[in-house]
Amino acid sequence: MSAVTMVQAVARTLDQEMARDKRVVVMGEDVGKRGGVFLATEKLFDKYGPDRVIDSPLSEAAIIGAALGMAVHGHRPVAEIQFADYVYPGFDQLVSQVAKLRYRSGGQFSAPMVVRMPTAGGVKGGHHHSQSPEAHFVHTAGLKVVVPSTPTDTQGLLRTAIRDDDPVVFMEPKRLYRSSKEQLPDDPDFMLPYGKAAVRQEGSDVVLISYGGSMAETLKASAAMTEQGISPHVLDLRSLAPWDETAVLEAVARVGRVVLVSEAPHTASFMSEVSATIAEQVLDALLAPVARVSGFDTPYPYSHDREYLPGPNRILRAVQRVLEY
Amino acid sequence: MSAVTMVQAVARTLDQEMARDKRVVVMGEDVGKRGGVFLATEKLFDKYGPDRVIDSPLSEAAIIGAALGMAVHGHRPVAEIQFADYVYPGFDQLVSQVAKLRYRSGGQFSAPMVVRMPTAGGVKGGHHHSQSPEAHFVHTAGLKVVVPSTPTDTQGLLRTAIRDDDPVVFMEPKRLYRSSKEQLPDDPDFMLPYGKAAVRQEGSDVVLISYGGSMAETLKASAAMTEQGISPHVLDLRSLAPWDETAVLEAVARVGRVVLVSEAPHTASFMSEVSATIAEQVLDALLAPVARVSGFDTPYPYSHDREYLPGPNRILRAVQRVLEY
Amino acid sequence: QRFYRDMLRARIADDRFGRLQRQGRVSFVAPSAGHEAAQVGVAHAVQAGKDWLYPYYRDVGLCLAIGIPLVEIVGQNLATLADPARGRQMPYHAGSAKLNTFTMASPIASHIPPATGTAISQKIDGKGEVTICTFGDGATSEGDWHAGVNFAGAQGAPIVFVCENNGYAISVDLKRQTGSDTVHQKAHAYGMPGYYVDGMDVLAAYYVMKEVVARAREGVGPALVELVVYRYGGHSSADDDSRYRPREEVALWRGRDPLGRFRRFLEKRGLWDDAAEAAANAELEEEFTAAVKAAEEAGPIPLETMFEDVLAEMPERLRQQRDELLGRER
Amino acid sequence: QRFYRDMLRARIADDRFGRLQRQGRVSFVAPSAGHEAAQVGVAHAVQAGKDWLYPYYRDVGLCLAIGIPLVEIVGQNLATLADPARGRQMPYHAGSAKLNTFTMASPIASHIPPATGTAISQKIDGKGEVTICTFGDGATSEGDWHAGVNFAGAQGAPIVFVCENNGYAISVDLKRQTGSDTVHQKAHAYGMPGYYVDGMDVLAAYYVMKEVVARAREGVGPALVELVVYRYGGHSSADDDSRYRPREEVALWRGRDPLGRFRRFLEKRGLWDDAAEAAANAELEEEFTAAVKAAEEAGPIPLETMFEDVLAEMPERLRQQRDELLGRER
Ligand SMILES: Cc1ncc(C[n+]2csc(CCOP(=O)(O)OP(=O)(O)O)c2C)c(N)n1
Ligand SMILES: Cc1ncc(C[n+]2csc(CCOP(=O)(O)OP(=O)(O)O)c2C)c(N)n1
Ligand SMILES: [Mg+2]
Ligand SMILES: [Mg+2]
Repeated sequence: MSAVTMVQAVARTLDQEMARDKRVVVMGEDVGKRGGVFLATEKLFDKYGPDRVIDSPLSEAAIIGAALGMAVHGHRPVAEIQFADYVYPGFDQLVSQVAKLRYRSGGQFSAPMVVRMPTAGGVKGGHHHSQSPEAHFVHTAGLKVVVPSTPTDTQGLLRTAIRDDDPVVFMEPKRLYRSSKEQLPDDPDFMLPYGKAAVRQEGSDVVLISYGGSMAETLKASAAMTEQGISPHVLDLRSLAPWDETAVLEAVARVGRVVLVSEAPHTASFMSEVSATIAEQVLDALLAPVARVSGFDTPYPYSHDREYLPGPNRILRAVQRVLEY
Repeated sequence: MSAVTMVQAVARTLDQEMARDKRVVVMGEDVGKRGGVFLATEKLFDKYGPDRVIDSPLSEAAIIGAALGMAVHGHRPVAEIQFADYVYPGFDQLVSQVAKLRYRSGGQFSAPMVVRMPTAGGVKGGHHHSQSPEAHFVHTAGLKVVVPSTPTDTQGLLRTAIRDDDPVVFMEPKRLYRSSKEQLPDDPDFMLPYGKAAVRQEGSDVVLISYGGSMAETLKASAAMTEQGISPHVLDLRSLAPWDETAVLEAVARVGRVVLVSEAPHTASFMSEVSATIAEQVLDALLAPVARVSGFDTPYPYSHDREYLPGPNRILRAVQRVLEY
Repeated sequence: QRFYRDMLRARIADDRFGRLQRQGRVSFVAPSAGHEAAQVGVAHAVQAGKDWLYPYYRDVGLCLAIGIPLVEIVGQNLATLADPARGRQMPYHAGSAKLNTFTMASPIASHIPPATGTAISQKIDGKGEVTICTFGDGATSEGDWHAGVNFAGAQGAPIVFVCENNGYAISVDLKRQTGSDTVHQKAHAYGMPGYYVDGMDVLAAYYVMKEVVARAREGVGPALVELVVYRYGGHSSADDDSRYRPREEVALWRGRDPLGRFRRFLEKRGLWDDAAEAAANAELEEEFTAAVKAAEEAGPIPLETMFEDVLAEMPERLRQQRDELLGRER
Repeated sequence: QRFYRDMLRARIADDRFGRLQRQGRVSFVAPSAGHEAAQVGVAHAVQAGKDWLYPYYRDVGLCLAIGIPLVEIVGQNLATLADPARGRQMPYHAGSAKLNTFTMASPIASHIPPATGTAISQKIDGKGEVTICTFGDGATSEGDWHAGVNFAGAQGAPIVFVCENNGYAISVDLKRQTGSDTVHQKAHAYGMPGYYVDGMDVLAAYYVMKEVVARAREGVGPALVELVVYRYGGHSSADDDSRYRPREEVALWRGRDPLGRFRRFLEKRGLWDDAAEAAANAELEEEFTAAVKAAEEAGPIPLETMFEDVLAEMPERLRQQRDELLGRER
């Protein structure tokens, strides 16, 4: 098959899984005839009809909650939240119902469901089409959180999520939706495990750790560094709950210098956990303090949203700091 | 006046502020005749009537959202969420509307309001009467977050919050509501600033940092340490956004060993930020890795909820680890 | 008689749990006295084990009447291993996978959207299953309630929403709860029929529910049934209802007691008498005593289970946290 | 003529913003053509500067007609310093403290509970102010919509909820949105009156709104008004409505164009003619061109403002972040 973008990889994987397993249904706002506002569910309505491709009312609580009720009854819903910023009206359903069902029922009930959401910024969407809310999900026991950055990872991880017996929050960086194309594996059962970081570049001077949308800027920065004769070791975490502590701690223990890159607001973010864990676990291996390059502690702005994002220059400056420390 | 408990300090401060400023109104579920399920608004209904003590419908979105609309129109609402666990149905109002109003309007509108909520565990309340959701608020730009641990701090900080022109999430550790009594200052304008930690004990061997409900166990542990000849320096943060980085970094730089105590779930919590910041800012002063004693990464349990909380023994074990490192 | 017996059983359980609470053996109770006719009427209108139930905390009578073993309910309230949910939640949060009864959660109305999802799933499967979802009058104000009921209306899902309207949400009466005089009229907003029923008359509750459930089963779509009841006791063991309810009001409603009314009905027809009453009482009190004994003998919840059932497989981090607590760390 | 002129002004703004968007000078537009009569009718029923408005993104015509300067609207859409909100949001998110118009936010229906709060505040103050809150048909499905409308009903607050029902929420038609055939009937659930109005007839919209606003001002309580309209264009510049709407349907509704209908009405009475039309067109096009010029001359948003207005005082951490970005770190 031809090379596809990330959003096409989503559509293709949904199609393959729906064809494979009748229990898989898609639900959300405009996922039907419209094919989703990003076309992540394009053509599915024509192929599978209104029972399996459900246009929901405009309510994220209805989407996430109903997905849970369908999952409990034997379906495998893949719910779409139109933008990650709009998960909040459904937040109670996600944290109070979905995340806690297995636990509170003593394992009598579980929630095999996926909640997909386009996430992150860089598309001139202002506050409410640009946020990176992953920290809220990672802090919530009972949820798995995945944030791919390539079409192939998107397929491999989405398939794993759809076949998972636990609820998965699947965050798709919208500015990467069409930024690159890849040939997807032919294997109809191609799956990737959670908690395994991808090494995007082998290196020995500094470890760069990122995920999702910020991988784009991180790779730009690492390319620039390589030019300058600096050798970065680049990790793409791919999943945040669980996250690959082993790969991170090994790399940092070996290299001794690390820069964490995420566009989510700096304070109490997922990267705070990574930074804390590194210093708690391999303190003596650190040749310089962990550096975080983050989104700023403001609502996501409309003007200058490119400056808001941690760009290559900010990453390079942080790398300089840890190298010169 | 006689010594009062924390919950009485809340009621008294609300009474004093309502008497002082007609714009101050109280709103929430059962805050009227019932006086609040914890009696934090006792007698206010009889004294100020239904226009200023408003029994809301059973909807946290209505409570938080309506408080915002009243604030914008010139009132100063103090909204009560019956339990912090029930903030989630109003989470969209809090993060999408309240926190972002000043920013998105370019300062044309602001939200002078307080959202009070009994928080944390230890009262046999199970998942939904015990959670510590502060990390969600601290990660949200545009909110101030306060968590007192004594009646006096409660009065001083609540008054500051009520007179503040920005929205404040005021979290009251319910297991401390009646655990101790204090004589409150007579000064009707007694206020405490945010971002100033209280030194609960001066010491030189290890820094213990906590806040809110966990201060109780932290002080037990520090007493036990003192018995054993260990000298702990104990900080009560009191507010989390902003939090007192200066006091924390100074103490850690001086002592070199630190244990962070919070009952919130461990991963991507507020204490992750504190741990990360410490190691990023004063790496070379650390004689041992930062240790975190946290709630576990599970939903808050009903059985064994005392074991779930970071108790004195777990704190002492962590202190041993950092001392022996 | 089955109806009466089930109501008596609920009343006795309510009374006995209250005593256990005052003895400090149960940490919390949500009194259900006054709700029995509604709950038993609903229970007998469903096909237990086939249909799905989304009840709420006050539904002890409903859970018992559809067949959840008393020992499981007692085990849940005492948090022993007799609880199929392994003591994870506070009392009055039952659930049973065996009986398709969704484990309750405390956040009011948060079970409504999931109930709708189950009904949508049932509609797709087309096996003639129905979902019953109960809640109080206060629950109707929550956004999640609206989201769930509206989605059911849009999908024509086979679900019956049942409001046990006791006129209060803790201390807040219906006037301050909503601008509408009744709950059933809210059905109009969702294009579904609403029914207004005396929920302290078990026959009325039963026959209306039977009819409405049958229609849902035929595929007519969802409905909203308002069962007017009253709670005799406080909202919970933590409540003092004298702060907000006049005693005369409570007395007035007690006069309409569903057990008393139905007993008189049965006695008129010679289907019940003092002897039957005494026998039933003795037997049910005995059953409860035995259930408490059995639940306690099942044993306490082991500490390590605190770390289980978060996900199908225990995450590595959580395993480390468990080992640390249990002193197993290497 | 004022009505017609305001409708024409809205139509021209819609057209010109569309062109600016295609030229890449505006990043996003939400077409309002077809909504003019509803928006202008509402605008003229309120006391601008006294009453409070909670509009939604498609209300360009409403914002202009109540008196928000065109240059501010253009400044907001171009994100220049002519925007009183300092370019903080994407286009079509206006607001004005001067005109008591709550700055819009993208999350659908999230402005409903705040609107109710303002109305409750107005009721307490007793100065005869009223709040008007507008939204689309899709918004009625959100939990926040229900929470806000229900609270207003319970409090009898002076607020008029106005639904600009164009039959679609992006691609989702009302059938899939809700089980009710109309929006106004939802008022019944909250104990308030509902009104069903042709929103493409500016006089109908105006007179009904005038009446309803007057009642709210007298203290009769809230109401829900459904103004039936249609959007001619796609949902936004990012939408392709041909995927879900038959062209015939669009053509049919265009036939009921509010401008055409009202123009014929005025012409019959000799209050309007081709000359007046040409003059008005020229003048309004000119006004828009001037507004774009003025908005652009106001200048771009300075980078450092990105860090302002998070709180009244900039937090220390944020100041450090700003200094680092601006290369000011010591
Ligand atoms: C989301 C949420 N908010 C608040 C509460 C606290 N609370 C528990 S029960 C209750 C009242 C419920 O009243 P109603 O729905 O009428 O049921 P009833 O108890 O009268 O049977 C409240 C406010 C809660 N459990 N969940
Ligand atoms: C909470 C939330 N969910 C989803 C969206 C994405 N979205 C933007 S507009 C829209 C449709 C709104 O339809 P309607 O309320 O009928 O207003 P209209 O655009 O038709 O005027 C949707 C789903 C959003 N902005 N907010
Ligand atoms: Mg009730
Ligand atoms: Mg619409």
